[in-house]
Amino acid sequence: MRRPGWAGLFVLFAFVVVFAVEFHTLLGMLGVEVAAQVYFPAAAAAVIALFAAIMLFTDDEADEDGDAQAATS
Amino acid sequence: MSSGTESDVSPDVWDGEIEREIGHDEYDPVGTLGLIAIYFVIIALLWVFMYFVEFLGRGPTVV
Amino acid sequence: MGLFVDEHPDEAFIVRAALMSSFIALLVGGLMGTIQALHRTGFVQVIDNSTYYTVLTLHGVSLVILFAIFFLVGFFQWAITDSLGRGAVDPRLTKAWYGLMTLGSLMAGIAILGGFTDITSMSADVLFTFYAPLEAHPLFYAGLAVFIVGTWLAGVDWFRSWWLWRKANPGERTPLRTFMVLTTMLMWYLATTGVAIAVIFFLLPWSLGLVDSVNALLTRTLFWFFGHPVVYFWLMPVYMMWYVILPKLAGGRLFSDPLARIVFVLFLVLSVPTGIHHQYLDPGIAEGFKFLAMSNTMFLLLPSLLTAFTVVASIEHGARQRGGTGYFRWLTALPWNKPAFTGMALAGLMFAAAGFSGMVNAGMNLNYLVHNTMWVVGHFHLTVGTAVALTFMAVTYWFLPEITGNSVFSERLGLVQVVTWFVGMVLMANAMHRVGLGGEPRRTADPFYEGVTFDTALGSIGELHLQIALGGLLLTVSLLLFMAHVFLTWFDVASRPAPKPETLPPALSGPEHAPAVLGNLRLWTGIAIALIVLTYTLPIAAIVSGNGLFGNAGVLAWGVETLVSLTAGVVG
Amino acid sequence: MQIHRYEKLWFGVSLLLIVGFIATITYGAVGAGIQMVGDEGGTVDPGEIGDYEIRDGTTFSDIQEPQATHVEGDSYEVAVSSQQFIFNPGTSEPIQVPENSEVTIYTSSPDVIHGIKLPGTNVNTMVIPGEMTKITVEFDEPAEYGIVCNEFCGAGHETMAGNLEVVPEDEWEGDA
Repeated sequence: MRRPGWAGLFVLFAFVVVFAVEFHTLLGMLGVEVAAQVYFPAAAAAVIALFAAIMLFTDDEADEDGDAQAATS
Repeated sequence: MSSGTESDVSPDVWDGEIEREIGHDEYDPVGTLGLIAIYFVIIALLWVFMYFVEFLGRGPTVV
Repeated sequence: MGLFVDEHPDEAFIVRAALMSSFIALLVGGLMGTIQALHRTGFVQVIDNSTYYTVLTLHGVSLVILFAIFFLVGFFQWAITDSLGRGAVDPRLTKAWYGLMTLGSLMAGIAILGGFTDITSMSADVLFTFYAPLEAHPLFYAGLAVFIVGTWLAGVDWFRSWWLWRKANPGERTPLRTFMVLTTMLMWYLATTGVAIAVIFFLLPWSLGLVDSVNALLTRTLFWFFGHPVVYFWLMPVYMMWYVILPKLAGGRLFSDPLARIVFVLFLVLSVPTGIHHQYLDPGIAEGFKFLAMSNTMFLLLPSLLTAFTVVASIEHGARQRGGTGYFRWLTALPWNKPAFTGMALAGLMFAAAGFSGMVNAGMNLNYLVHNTMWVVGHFHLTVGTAVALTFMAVTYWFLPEITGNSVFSERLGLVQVVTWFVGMVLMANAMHRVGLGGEPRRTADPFYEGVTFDTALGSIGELHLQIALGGLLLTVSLLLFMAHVFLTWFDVASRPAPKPETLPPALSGPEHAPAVLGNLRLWTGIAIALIVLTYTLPIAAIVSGNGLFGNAGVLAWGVETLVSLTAGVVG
Repeated sequence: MQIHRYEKLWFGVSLLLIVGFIATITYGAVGAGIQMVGDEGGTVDPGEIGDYEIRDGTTFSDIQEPQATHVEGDSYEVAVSSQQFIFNPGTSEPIQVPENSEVTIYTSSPDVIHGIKLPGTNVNTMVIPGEMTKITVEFDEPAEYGIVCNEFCGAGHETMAGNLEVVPEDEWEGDA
């Protein structure tokens, strides 16, 4: 798999952070109450793990649209 | 850079960023239709939740 | 064709001046927001509770009146000049309206700032809505009036350009951008009559001591006559950016020009007769009038829902021209590295969410649940605070080179800025909606009361307050990044001239497909006026016949009352 | 005019959505019986709220007591002056109503615009000088509610709050 350009990764990161925070609410709505002191550290670890995986398991090439190059202009 | 009414455009308009030009008749916005359908389902469900659970489900209410 | 700044240097000067005023207001108003986010959540309280309301007034007026309107008049000046390909008819008029708007801002601003100091008794701690009988210094009302007259003259200026263009180009369709400016300004003329009457005939004479009292419900109703359509005054330029600039950035073309015109006509016709939906819980207005306002409001969803489709379809067109494929995979083919594109796309996404809370606000009896709670504050931080503000900031990255001749300092920094705004606002606005459902009131310095608890369905109030404060801090970081970025670009710190001028591609379905009646501005304005008369005559007649034009102590009340009840009799 | 068929479809769905919203609200008004605050309360001189006639022989100040006044059956009424920066009654001692009652609340303001919200409930209304707000609320279960002013009314607004108690029938000391 090709890794998205840095811009793509950054926007993805924003969505992941937002989703991680709001997922706590969603769990609550589904009746799963997790204490904030437990949930947020766990969520942070999961986000870090996700991005570590993306960096490790994707090719070090910008995607075909050349986002990474274009962004440096 | 005024917007004309001609329907052909030079691809230079997009600074060489596009691969091919697509005209009106050869384009069906299927992705848009999909996204907007998801949006419709979300707001319809949220509306029902807000009105019948959050609002009518709590009391006291003005009668 | 060259850059706008080379083609039309005089107009570019006014555009820059308007944007400069706008950004100063953004900085001031934004920093006030930081103070509030930390104060009302109880984390950092550097001001007194009583000063909070001065801060809140400055926040509201700076952002929604000064930031938004200065930006949009600058943008409209560009849109008119560029799409008609001709400069202002009389540059003196252009300078005059900008001068009046600035003068009005300074007058109102000084009155508000007076609230911070004891040196003067002058103050205007009345918030953005200035509901009488809360009283501001006369300078505040006078400043608002001068500012609004300035915007009226701006509209005259643009109409004159159009009239001359039409003489030179008989039979041609009005360019889309000009059409959008003209419909927006017509809507604005209708909307501002309400606030102009409230300020000039009632509030100003009352604050000067010429009359003893005001009819509080009347001035409040006149405020909302203006107060709802004003949100479309902020939003319509945003729609213009989404329709004409965003598709280009995405690598595509506007899907349908006629549909864009229909949307703007719908806004012209429906924007004003909806204001009573801010007064669903007001005594003195009968339920039937509220229901009518709700129906108008609900149908006003139509142009926004249509816009959602057209704009997303235009973006998808761009993604596919860039080589995107699949049902949703084309989303990854979009130019996410451009802050102008990403900012506008995220703003649009947030507006979709705001659409939902707006639908709830519009639901007449549902208003009992959310009226005047933090829910409403969450809602308008998604609309004006993101759909409008983030789009304006994003478009600045595209727009500054055109009007200054300098390249944007760093696209990368720009991307960080718009994304930070997005994350900060998701956290803050979402938490605001949720504490609002728990019943926490808006517009208060300190929502902690003895013997009153707010139960949120999910998550504790403390956790949500933390989200509000954190979101507010992220927004502050984003704001400062933006200001720094504008400064660095404006003064060309990187010493790079602008890239070649931008060309906006025409729509896939061009204006030649639009029925001619769409261009009949007289007809649509006439229909808009008829709807306003239908919606507002009876409620206003009832309010005036109840308490007189000036409240109980008004000397003229009796005579006018008779007159109005006669009129009401004839109309009814 | 060229309009893509997907767009026509979305136009239809949008109209359906709008009609659905209006239908829901209408159901709330007619089916669930939720009334809007209206003009039933009429107008009042802000300087003389106490003299407002609730009905022949009963004025606003006659029923401006912490304990709701019994009218007939399960209907009660209470008058509240919403003023800078208290609810009278409500702030210094809680308003009391019995459970399973329908309470008509009369309120107006002698000074500026205020708002009343009972957090956690759907009781929420504006109070405007010159107008008499009249709303009827059903209180079924015994409970304690807060009352907060939810419209900015001047420096001190954040202190404007009170309480309302729904008292169990066997502890109710007023008329029944």
